[in-house]
Parts: sequence; C-alpha cells; structure tokens
Amino acid sequence: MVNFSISVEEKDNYVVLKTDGYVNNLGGRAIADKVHDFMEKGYKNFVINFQKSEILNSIGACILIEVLDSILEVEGKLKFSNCIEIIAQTMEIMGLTEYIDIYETQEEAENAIKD
Amino acid sequence: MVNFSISVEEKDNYVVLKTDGYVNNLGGRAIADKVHDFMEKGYKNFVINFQKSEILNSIGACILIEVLDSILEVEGKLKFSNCIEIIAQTMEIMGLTEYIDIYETQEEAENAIKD
Amino acid sequence: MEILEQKQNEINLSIPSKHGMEVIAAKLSENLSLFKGFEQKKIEQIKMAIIEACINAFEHGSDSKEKVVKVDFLLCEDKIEVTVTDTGKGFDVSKIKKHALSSPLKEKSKRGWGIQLIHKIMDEVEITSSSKGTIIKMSKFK
Amino acid sequence: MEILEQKQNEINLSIPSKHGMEVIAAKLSENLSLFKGFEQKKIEQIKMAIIEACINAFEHGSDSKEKVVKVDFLLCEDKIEVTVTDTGKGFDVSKIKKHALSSPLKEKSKRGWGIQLIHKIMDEVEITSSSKGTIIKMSKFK
Ligand SMILES: Nc1ncnc2c1ncn2[C@@H]1O[C@H](COP(=O)(O)OP(=O)(O)O)[C@@H](O)[C@H]1O
Ligand SMILES: Nc1ncnc2c1ncn2[C@@H]1O[C@H](COP(=O)(O)OP(=O)(O)O)[C@@H](O)[C@H]1O
Repeated sequence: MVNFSISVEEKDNYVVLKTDGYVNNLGGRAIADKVHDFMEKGYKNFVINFQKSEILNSIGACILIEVLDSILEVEGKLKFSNCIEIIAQTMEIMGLTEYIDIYETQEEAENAIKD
Repeated sequence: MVNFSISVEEKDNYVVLKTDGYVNNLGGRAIADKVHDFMEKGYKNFVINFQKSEILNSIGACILIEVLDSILEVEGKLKFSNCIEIIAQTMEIMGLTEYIDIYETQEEAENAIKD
Repeated sequence: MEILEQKQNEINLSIPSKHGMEVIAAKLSENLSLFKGFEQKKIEQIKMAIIEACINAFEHGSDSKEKVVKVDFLLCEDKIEVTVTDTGKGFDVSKIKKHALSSPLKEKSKRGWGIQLIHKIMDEVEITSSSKGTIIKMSKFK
Repeated sequence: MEILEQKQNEINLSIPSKHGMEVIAAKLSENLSLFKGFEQKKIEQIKMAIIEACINAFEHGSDSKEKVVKVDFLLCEDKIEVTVTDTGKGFDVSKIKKHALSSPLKEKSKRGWGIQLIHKIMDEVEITSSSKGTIIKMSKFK
C-alpha cells in the first residue's frame, strides 16, 4: 500500500515508465533515478503511466517538477498518462500544465511523443 | 460499500444469482426473497455467484442457511461459486459443507447443477 | 519506555453505534493488516471478526447515551491485536451457547454464531464483560 | 441533544506519527466518503488533503513524547469535515509562503506546497496553531 515499484519499456527514442504505488518522496525519488539512468544512456523523452498509483503527496509531486526540469534542460519531452484526477489537478495547481501534457491512455501519450 | 444488489440469469432448469455487496441481514434477505420468487415459478436449483461480495456477517450467513433449507425441502440443489475464502470458511464452521458445494467458477457450479 | 513503544504501534478508532460503521472498522483493519503484510485469507478473517464484534457491540452493547464503540489496534511484530469496547450492560460470558454441529438445519439457522465464529477464525480471543460494558480482545498471528 | 447527534456522526482516529500512517487515515476517509456517496474526484481531494495535513503533523507537529496525531471526521448531511490535530510546537499561520505561479521551475520544485494544495482542493480550511499544537479543520461539500 505504501510500497512503490516501477516497470520500464524502452522504445525507439523514448522510455515508458509505469509506476505502481504511492508517489511520495521515495516513489518520486525512484522515478527521478530511473529517468536519470535513461538520460545517461542518451534518452530525452519520457512517458510516465500512473495507472497503478492511486495516491501521491506534495513531496512526490515536487520531485516530479525536478524530473521535468532535467528533461527540459536537454530539450526533451515529458508526458503523463492514466493519472487519477488528483494527480492532474496537483500538476495544474503547481502550474506545470504548460510543460507536461496529460493523456488518458499510454498510447495517446506515446503518439504525442513520436510527433 | 454497504449496499447490496443481485442480478439474475434464468437458465433451463436453474437460476444463477450474482450478488454485489455486503451479505448482511438485508443482503441475505434479498437473496432469500429472490430464491423464493423463483421457487414460486417452479425452479428448484440455484447457483449463487459471490464474486462481488467481499464481506458478509453471521446474520447474512444464517439467512443463507434458511435459503438452503427451503431448497432442500423441495429436493433442489444449491451451489456457490466465486466466494472469497471467509465465505467458504463460514459455511464450513456452520457445518453446511455437506449440503452446499462450492466451486471456483460459475461455469463449474453450473455444470454440477446440470448433472 | 514500553508505553511509548506501544503508542507508536497503536491505532485507535471510535465509531458511532450505527449500521454500516462495522464495515468502516473492518476496512481499517484490512488496510492495517495489508500494511503489516498479512496474507489475504487472514485479512478476511480479521475483517469478519471485527464485523461480528462490532455488530454485537452495536446491538447488545450500546444502550448507554453515548452510543460509541471503540476499536483499538495494536500492531505487533508477529501479530495484530484488536480490541472492541462498548459501554453497554454486558452479559454473562460463561453462558454463551454453542451450536451442536450435528444439529439439523433449522437449528443452525438460528442466530448466535457471532462469538463462535470469532473463536474459530482468530488465534486468541478474550472476552471481559461487566455491567459497565464488554471488551473483546482478539489477535491474529501473521 | 445536539452533542448527542454529533456523536452519532463522528468518527475519531488516532495514529502514531509514522510514515505510512497518513495513508491509513486517507483510506479511512475514502471509505467514509464512499459511505456518504461522494463522487470519485472529491474523494481523491479529501484523501490528498488528509495526506498533506498528516505529513505536516508528523514532520513539524510531533516533537512531543506522545507522537500521536488525531484525525477526526464529522459526517454532515451535505459535507464531510476533517480535523487533523497534533501536539507539536505550532507555527505562525500568517507566515505561510505562497509560490508565485509564474515563477521558474526551480523555484516550484522547492517544498512548501502542502498547505497551498489543501486550500485549493478543500472547500473550507481553518488552521489554528499555538505553542501547544496545530489544528487544521477542512471541509468538503458533497
Ligand atoms: N457486546 C455485547 N454486549 C452484551 N451482550 C453481548 C455482547 N456480545 C454478545 N452478547 C450476548 O451474547 C449472545 C451471543 O452473541 P453472538 O454469538 O454474537 O450471537 P448473536 O449476536 O447473533 O445473538 C448475544 O445474543 C448477546 O446476548
Ligand atoms: N502541523 C504543523 N506544525 C508545525 N508547523 C507546521 C505544521 N504544518 C505546517 N507547518 C509549517 O508550515 C510550513 C509550510 O507547510 P507546507 O505548506 O505543508 O509545506 P512543507 O511541509 O512542504 O514545508 C512548514 O514548512 C512548517 O514550517
């Protein structure tokens, strides 16, 4: 319930991360670590699928801002999919909706990255 | 969460009842009423699929004994399927496993009634 | 020191004596036992035991004006301990009837299974009752 | 008479000041608001507000030896009211910083969003803090 795990799909020029569990400081940090690992391998574009994350906290959300920041620094793209509404609303309150697009399905998010 | 509903499938010579919700006195009573309605129409054999019932209480369970009793009186059959373990264990503690067979799937329960 | 440690593993709930609230207590126990890594079968047993104890507390144990039932959890290393307390008029614990398991169906369908079920599905059960109320303390090992 | 009625709609939880327990409180709120028929979006907002308030109570509000946080729910006809109480050293409520929404990302990623978020996602919020502790009372209408 308070556990967190990430599964990864490496695609052509982007990576899909699927989270499972609570996006708190630990969960956020796990996402940030995975993104940085793949950035070192040369990836710049990421989709995060939150389908299995039914809660987050503001500390986790702040780490997502850091993640966004590092991706924008290398002119990459970050897309979210399958968020519960409160994740989308938190991003909106934090003023991130101009930087992150949120899609209903992973497929839509992947298509947007490919464009 | 504390609500209860039943959906019904009328088959050749038996009826499948699918419960949804808490099998307490109200839930148990709703099952008993449905069974009696169909017994009045001439049915004697019943499958109850508990897939969507994740809790019960002993009052609900006692009403299931009454239901079993009326079915046995007309020499009918009662089969359960898709129970969580505690429903099966409660039936066992109440000494009902000699009268009610419990199956993993509705299909198995239906096949057993057809025999 | 010991009391301090216990506080750090204690979760206390108080609910009104009202239909449906037993489910709220059961769901809390579900989340706590998931949190402690209990297996599904044992979680279902804990939930049912709490439902039975709460219903008894609501029905028989809450004639007092307050009408509040307490459900306290202690998360131990190897077990979860649940205590359900009411402030009702109590009962004579030695007089709890047992259903003869070989009795005909008609007899089985009479009520009075709650406490028997609790004994069967929990590992330790201790009932204390007086004219000031009833306390049922039950544990489940991991 | 009024107090009696309130008791019948009050659910009280107390949890240790410990990582993960905020989720236990949030899940309890989820079940209570499902019970009252709240819609999914509002349930998520109530859960998040409780998580933020509890984390603050754990982190900033529980230096005392007891280390217990209370989460009280009042189920009203048209709203749910949640009060999170700690016995910490309190803070100056008038000095809560607001993130400028036009600030660059680096600034946004600094912590300090909890109370702002609570204000945005709940309908009524009232914070009282003194050297004896902090009480945050928040409501969500149905
Ligand atoms: N909390 C309680 N307060 C007072 N009496 C109780 C309490 N719990 C149980 N009892 C008594 O014990 C009896 C047996 O309880 P139980 O086995 O749960 O069956 P049931 O509640 O269906 O009668 C009850 O009928 C009641 O007289
Ligand atoms: N319950 C509390 N007890 C004491 N101080 C608190 C409490 N809640 C909040 N604060 C103070 O208010 C500040 C802002 O809180 P918040 O907006 O949740 O951000 P964060 O906790 O991430 O700093 C905290 O840094 C802390 O100083």
